[in-house]
Amino acid sequence: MNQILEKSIFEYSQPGRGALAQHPPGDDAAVLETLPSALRRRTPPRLPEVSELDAVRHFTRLSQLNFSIDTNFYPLGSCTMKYNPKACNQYAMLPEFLARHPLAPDTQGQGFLSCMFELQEMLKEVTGMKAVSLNPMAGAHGEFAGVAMIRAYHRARGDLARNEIIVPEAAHGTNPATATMCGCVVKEIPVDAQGDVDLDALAKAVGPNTAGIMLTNPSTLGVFERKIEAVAKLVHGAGGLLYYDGANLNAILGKVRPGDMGFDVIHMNLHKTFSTPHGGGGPGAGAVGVSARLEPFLPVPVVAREGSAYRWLSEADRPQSIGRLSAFMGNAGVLLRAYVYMRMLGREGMSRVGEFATLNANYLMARLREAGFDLAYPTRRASHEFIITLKRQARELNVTAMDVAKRLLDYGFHAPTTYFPLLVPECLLIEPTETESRETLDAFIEAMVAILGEAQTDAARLKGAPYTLPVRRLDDVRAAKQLELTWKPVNSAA
Amino acid sequence: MNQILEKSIFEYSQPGRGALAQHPPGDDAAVLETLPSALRRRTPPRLPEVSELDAVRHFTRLSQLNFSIDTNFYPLGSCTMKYNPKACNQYAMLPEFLARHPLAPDTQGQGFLSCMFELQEMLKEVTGMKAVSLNPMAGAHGEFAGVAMIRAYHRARGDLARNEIIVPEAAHGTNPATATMCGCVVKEIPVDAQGDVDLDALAKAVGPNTAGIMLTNPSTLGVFERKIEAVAKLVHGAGGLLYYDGANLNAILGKVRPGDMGFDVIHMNLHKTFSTPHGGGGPGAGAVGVSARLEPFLPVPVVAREGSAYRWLSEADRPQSIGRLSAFMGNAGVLLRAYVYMRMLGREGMSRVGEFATLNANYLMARLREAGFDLAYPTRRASHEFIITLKRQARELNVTAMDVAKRLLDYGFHAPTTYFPLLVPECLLIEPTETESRETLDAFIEAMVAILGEAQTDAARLKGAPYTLPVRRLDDVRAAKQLELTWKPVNSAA
Amino acid sequence: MAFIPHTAADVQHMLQTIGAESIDALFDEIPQSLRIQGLEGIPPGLSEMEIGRLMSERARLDGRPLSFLGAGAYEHHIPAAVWAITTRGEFYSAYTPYQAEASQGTLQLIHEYQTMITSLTGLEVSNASLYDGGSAVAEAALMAVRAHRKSRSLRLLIPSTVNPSYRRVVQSTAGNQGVQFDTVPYLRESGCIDPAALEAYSGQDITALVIQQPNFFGQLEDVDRLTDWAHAQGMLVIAVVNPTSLAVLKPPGEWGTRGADICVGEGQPLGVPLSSGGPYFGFMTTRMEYVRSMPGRIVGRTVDLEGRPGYTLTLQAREQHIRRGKATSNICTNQGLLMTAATIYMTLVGPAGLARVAESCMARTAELVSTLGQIKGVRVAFAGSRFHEAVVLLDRPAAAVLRQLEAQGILGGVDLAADYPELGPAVLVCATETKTAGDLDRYVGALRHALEAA
Amino acid sequence: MAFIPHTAADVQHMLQTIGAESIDALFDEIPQSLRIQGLEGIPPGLSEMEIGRLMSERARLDGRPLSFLGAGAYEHHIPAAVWAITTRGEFYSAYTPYQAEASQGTLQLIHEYQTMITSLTGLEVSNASLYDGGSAVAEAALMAVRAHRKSRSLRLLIPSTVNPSYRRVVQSTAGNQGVQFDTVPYLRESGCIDPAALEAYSGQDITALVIQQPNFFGQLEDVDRLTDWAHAQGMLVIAVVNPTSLAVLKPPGEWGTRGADICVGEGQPLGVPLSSGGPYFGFMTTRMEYVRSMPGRIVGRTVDLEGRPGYTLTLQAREQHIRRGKATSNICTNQGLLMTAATIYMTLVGPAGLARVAESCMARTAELVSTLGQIKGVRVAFAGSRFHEAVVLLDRPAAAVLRQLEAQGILGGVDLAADYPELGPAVLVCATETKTAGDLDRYVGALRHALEAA
Ligand SMILES: Cc1ncc(COP(=O)(O)O)c(C=O)c1O
Ligand SMILES: Cc1ncc(COP(=O)(O)O)c(C=O)c1O
Repeated sequence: MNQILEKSIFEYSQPGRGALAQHPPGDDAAVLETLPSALRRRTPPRLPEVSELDAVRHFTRLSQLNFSIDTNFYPLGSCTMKYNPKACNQYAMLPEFLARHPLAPDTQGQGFLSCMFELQEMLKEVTGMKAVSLNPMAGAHGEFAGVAMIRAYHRARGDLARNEIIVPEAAHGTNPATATMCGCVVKEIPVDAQGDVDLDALAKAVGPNTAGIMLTNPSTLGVFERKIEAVAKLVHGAGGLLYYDGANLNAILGKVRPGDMGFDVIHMNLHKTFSTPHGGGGPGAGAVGVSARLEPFLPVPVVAREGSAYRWLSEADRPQSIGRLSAFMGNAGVLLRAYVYMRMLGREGMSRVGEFATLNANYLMARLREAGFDLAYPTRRASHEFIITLKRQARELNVTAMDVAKRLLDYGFHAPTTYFPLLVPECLLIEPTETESRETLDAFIEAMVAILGEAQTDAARLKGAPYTLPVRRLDDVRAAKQLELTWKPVNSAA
Repeated sequence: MNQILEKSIFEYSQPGRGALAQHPPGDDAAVLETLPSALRRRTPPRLPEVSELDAVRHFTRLSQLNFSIDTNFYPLGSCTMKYNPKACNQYAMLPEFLARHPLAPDTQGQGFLSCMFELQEMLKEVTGMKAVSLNPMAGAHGEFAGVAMIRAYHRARGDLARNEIIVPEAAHGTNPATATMCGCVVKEIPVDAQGDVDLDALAKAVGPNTAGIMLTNPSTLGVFERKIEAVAKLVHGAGGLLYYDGANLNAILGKVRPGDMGFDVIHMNLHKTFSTPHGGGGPGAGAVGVSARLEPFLPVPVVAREGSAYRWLSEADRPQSIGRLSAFMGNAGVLLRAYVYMRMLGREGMSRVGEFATLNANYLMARLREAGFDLAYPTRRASHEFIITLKRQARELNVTAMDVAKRLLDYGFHAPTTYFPLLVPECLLIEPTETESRETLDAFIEAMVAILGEAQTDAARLKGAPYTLPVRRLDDVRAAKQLELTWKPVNSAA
Repeated sequence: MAFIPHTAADVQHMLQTIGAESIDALFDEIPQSLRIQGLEGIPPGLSEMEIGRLMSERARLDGRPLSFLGAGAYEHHIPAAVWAITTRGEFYSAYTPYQAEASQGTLQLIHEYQTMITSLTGLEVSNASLYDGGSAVAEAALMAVRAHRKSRSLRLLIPSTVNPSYRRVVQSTAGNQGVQFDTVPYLRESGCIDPAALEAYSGQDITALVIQQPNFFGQLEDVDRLTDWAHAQGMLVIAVVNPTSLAVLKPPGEWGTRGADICVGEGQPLGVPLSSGGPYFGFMTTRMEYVRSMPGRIVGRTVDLEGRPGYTLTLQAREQHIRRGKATSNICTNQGLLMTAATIYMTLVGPAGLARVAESCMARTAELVSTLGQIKGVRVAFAGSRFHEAVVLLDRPAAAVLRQLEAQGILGGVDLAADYPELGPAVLVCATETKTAGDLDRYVGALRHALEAA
Repeated sequence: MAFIPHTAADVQHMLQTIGAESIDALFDEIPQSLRIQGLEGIPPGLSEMEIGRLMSERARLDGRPLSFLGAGAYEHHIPAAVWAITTRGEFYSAYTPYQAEASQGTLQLIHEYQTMITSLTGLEVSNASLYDGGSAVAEAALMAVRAHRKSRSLRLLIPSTVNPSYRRVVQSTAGNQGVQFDTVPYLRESGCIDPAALEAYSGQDITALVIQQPNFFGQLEDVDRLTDWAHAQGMLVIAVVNPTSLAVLKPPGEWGTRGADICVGEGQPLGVPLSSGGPYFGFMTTRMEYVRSMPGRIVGRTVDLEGRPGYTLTLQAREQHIRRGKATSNICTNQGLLMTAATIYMTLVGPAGLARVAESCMARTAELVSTLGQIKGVRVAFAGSRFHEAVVLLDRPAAAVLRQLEAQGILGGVDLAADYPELGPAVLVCATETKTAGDLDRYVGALRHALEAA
């Protein structure tokens, strides 16, 4: 990683400079005279005025300031930071795919549509659901679709009171946020000491207002929810539906399916389980799958095969649909990447994902426990991830999970997820994924051991970390207090 | 730039590991039984056995250990390290161009051939030559073609004694090396204090054995050879031909042409003047241009237009050709990049190249002189490059050109060319190119000034440079004495 | 095994370390009854070579027609450098920059993006992207409800000149929270919001007025007057804009006396390929006073332990991972990579280049529309200024005509029959800077032929 | 100005600093009579958008035929990662690694390449690439002359089973130094070097014997016997090999009792696209004893001031920039980027993958040849083992048949009429791992049809 800070692109800018090869030919300025002057822009926007070389150099240098899968191990729990095959990118970016307009007729897109149809079919198979819509553009978007379908289902049955969504306290923030966004009321329930849902609490929580429950299994605690059948029975018995947050699907791919566990609706994070890249924040794709009773409510469009031809189904074909969640069809390019990935894995490869993700996590867990780290759920198997808690170190050595995370960066490893799930104090949620080799895991373990040693002998070293990155630890409090959200010509920082 | 060393790819390797998606499907091992056992390989080659992720991560990290145009200013004299437009790469790598087999019929390549034909035409225009062959694959390869044509020309005229090639002592190493490779004898002649060829020495050197002279103009001294017309007269008068080393064509693009100066044959470095990338060592393209009398000798193939169709001319069409210098047609992909670049520049853009390359060099020269650096040719204009000599600093401060070069790396700038041309002691040959902005030049000047200050106050600082790169100064002597030319399982280094 | 590095020896060693007999044993907490033995419905794996060939064949099926489609997604030139850099592994394969020190590249880039997009829209603060243009309008509606403390109506005005797809997305999204949308009709002559219809809402408690500029028909609304009217009524103004057009059109921050309050739009025109509809990105900017109501991530500049400048995610207390059920939105993963491409695009074209793009689009569309208007059986629907789209009316059902053009490799426009039946046979056409005079001729010729032939 | 960043203010300031009136004044040392005023013959500049469209149109003209061409350039699957990484700016836009400390990425990669290619060929040392396979054979010939101190003949034996293009390159290159090449004929039955013809050279002073394996016809030479014979005669042995084949064929370092002395070949099959003939790269390996006679760059491992390992160019005293007229070659710029691609390719396929590729090529060719041989009017030219090419003889002029296939989008092979007229109508065909059963069927069907039709 580059360690030299890069100045702002605006500091390269000079009035009148520009990458002229990027301008369209000719001069059409006269056309502006057709605009009433009240509608015209008076001062040009502050976009950089730089040469193409300056732009390329600036953004190339910026890129080097990042950790990424392509350069670093990234054991970020709940995020499934596995290798993103280059082939997925290359074949999703074939010129014809890139050039296709979203409103081009289906006849001018049979190649693309056939991929989408087959992707729907494959997603049904791996999840055990009956129908799939590829429309949602991220996990949270899929959650929204799912809860909206649950509501639509109850509404269609005249069951209008059901507006409560139950979530375990370990749930990801998007779960309660989604429930609210769908106009529901969130009810949190606790988990027991083993990480399983507290069935008594659940039994008390369900009732005539229950719209449904949102669960991920394995849960965000890194363990498989063993009482899932009982949970399903309780919720269904109370008239609610079960929502499956697919963020952790990687753990069970080919081993067990949400549909078989009794879930009614599920979203998948294709940018996790199916290896599309995270792109420094996105895009993702949050396809949703449903049981038969929810199929009519799926968001449009959905691809159908009719004979040997494929076509989009729209609101006209699906009058009960919750509607449209994106202007067009969702993140097509992401879906193509997932399609390529799934086809390359095939049926055997798909099952191996769950197996080796689980093997890596359990190996890492065993080795870290042996090295003196405390596990949050020491009696449980790890799923594809597990939690260590630094509560003891925090108390005894005054070293926090954040300190360990920052120090790991100096060792060339991205930090695990910190402080999530919220209910485990000083936690690190560690997910190695199946694409990492034993040697990489061993090197990570070595670093963790070294850091534990430092914590014992020189805790200040950790507090000051990182040391070898482009910047030392950043002042988040100042960032939120003195808001500098855009670049200003006069350098206002210290 | 990354500062953490990367282990060898062989250290990632484990028997039985592999990137299986890259294997062809099926199992054809049975076919090996058709091979006599004496012809079969017994032990597999030592290629790495790694996962795709390990490979991607390793080579991505390695790349980050490099300086490059895309990340650093690179004022490497004689090398014309200008911006390589991304468009050239993108459009040279269109799938159809990449997939085209070199022996595909001309009818399956009219698109490609039309580009090559137009490239030939454009190169004729910018150089003032009468015909062009795109065949040679680098500058030195073009030189070989040029000298071979000179020899073939004399031979065709029965002028068999002409086997001497004259080169000025400032010439690039490839010039004398080429002459030797063509079976010629090299005669070096001096340049005068102003950097021009010593005409008296030349007059003495030419004679009945003179095959020709190799010159670059502007010369490798960074100045325009002012007596070029007299040189041409002398050499032609003696029955010799003039060879133009096109490495410095960037300096005069659109201002003056080798053909008009009296040169009979010329190579162009498309990887310099026409901005194809250097690729960490290559590939290049060394197209040759000739006057009418040498046209019959051009290396094949050459593209011809016949009506609206294009076709390759081969030995059959060109019986006097010096023949074939590459298995197929040369570095087609590099030529496509040059074609795209030249079409984007167009006629106006082409002339601006010489102008702004010269402006940048003269600006840098003026500022560095002002800052206390000694110029090798203080009375001369810079061409697109110029030389400073650190002879004085070497004497007074015991600081060498190499020390300054290495220290510049710490400031984030690639070093200028050092110790070339050999006749200027402790020299730095500096070529900024036209694509760098004034701000970049100013930052370089600042660094040079700072380094001069360090040289005066703390010369040891320079001797120890670089400090901020992945390695400190490397031991070249040891490298040549204890040859470690391949990776060995047991770590044999200190 | 594809994408799995484990050798048999690795597996042995790891199982031993764990103390498990087999990999299967690691799944022993899963009720046996739920376990499956395989995924027979998934086809066998393909090598990269095979999938490459398959995808190339499928891509070829889709062809490369000459397209005059717009309606929210626009064909523009994309500099080669944009995706050459965007797909660098360090951008492409990085996660959300939660570990700021290890993500300065992405964070600084987002900060630069925020600077560019706020300047382009004339507002003060920006987030780091939303899913797309449609969902951005929906988020803006919800944000307006949160931000407008005085309005309790949960009612917004959304004219029919707003992209019908966006209106659908807004309905399916914000509708769940009980937000209501009143559709304001347009004037048949101008294709712009009917001021009289708007006047009917005077004095009512309405949270916000949505204004799309250029509107769905490509026509230019009288944004100053509309904005001032809405503000006078105590409504917020949500601007929905095309970013390319802002190189030449007045930015929402300057609409009327006070400027629009929230600005959103589809970022696709800024260097993002059409790609059948996504991934694109939604942008959103607003006034500083509403920053805490804004959904999505925001990057701030700060300093490190040694006082050096650096960048970090800030104001995270608005977001789901902190605020959970009370967050401004549930958005988590956004469209970062597309925002990255857009930032590089805006840098490469610069202010002058973006203006050239806008002018060229306007000019090509003006040329196309004026020539089409001369064909017998074709009429231009609306008078007034437009940007780079226009509605043309045909003398027979549009679908059949479009099919005829398609047979000649031309996508002649978007059929408005379903969304605007009142117009009769109507097609929305668009010509951007990518269209040459020859392209326009080809279209005009083919349309003339189609209308004469039948 | 495209690719020039200077603003008018910059130019002013810079001229002032220089003390020149105008840019033109900077050219005042050039004789006025030589100056030109412009380049009218060059067309006006195009924007990137325009050149992109032009190139796409031209590329489409070239089509994507189904190809069975080989003859020195082979269609193979190239993993997507190869060029995704090779075109990273840090590799793509770097210069030759003369400043070692700023080039550790390229240098280490070359060192890894040297390790791979020496192991593949079974020899000890490698350079960092030559221009292509043809020029590598020429360099090997010149190197043999330098390295073989005892031989003064300047004569080499180069069988007619060596690629005719290579033989031409060798002639045009080494011929200038007076090196002579005697062509050794092949046997009509086996398509391999005629041992009897070779025997005629027994006892003569000959510098080296060149052996291509698999030979130009795809047939496998008896390399052990040939090598031992040449060594017994005091000749050096220059091996010319296909790198893919070395996954399954005996490496030159193990030929005969002592092994070949110099090994060269075309690196294109290792991840380099066909691209109309280049850029490819030539590889060369040899014994340690000859390393100082080897042309081209070489990377060595060393240590830095602090004792850390690092890489640097070494043995530069062989090269033109140091040794000038006495250098081992004039080569300077080589084919570094292609060597980079090949290194990544070899890493991704690994030893097992490369063997799979080789086996698949052999199997597909065997299938093709056996089916073609059943067509009436087609005969397989040679018996014996082969790798992934074969000569088939037709019952009528090949050119016309190939044209018929071309009309159906099939490139049916390389016509040998010009180079091997003695064979009669003959075509060299090749099927690599990229060919499916369906592809082979298509070819066979089309050829059958062509031969029956006429
Ligand atoms: C458990 C869980 N649920 C939901 C999400 C939300 O998914 P997305 O970020 O794609 O919206 C995440 C992602 O971080 C997650 O880890
Ligand atoms: C003056 C001069 N001549 C010739 C050459 C040789 O060109 P190439 O490296 O392309 O063989 C160079 C390149 O460095 C050069 O600078």
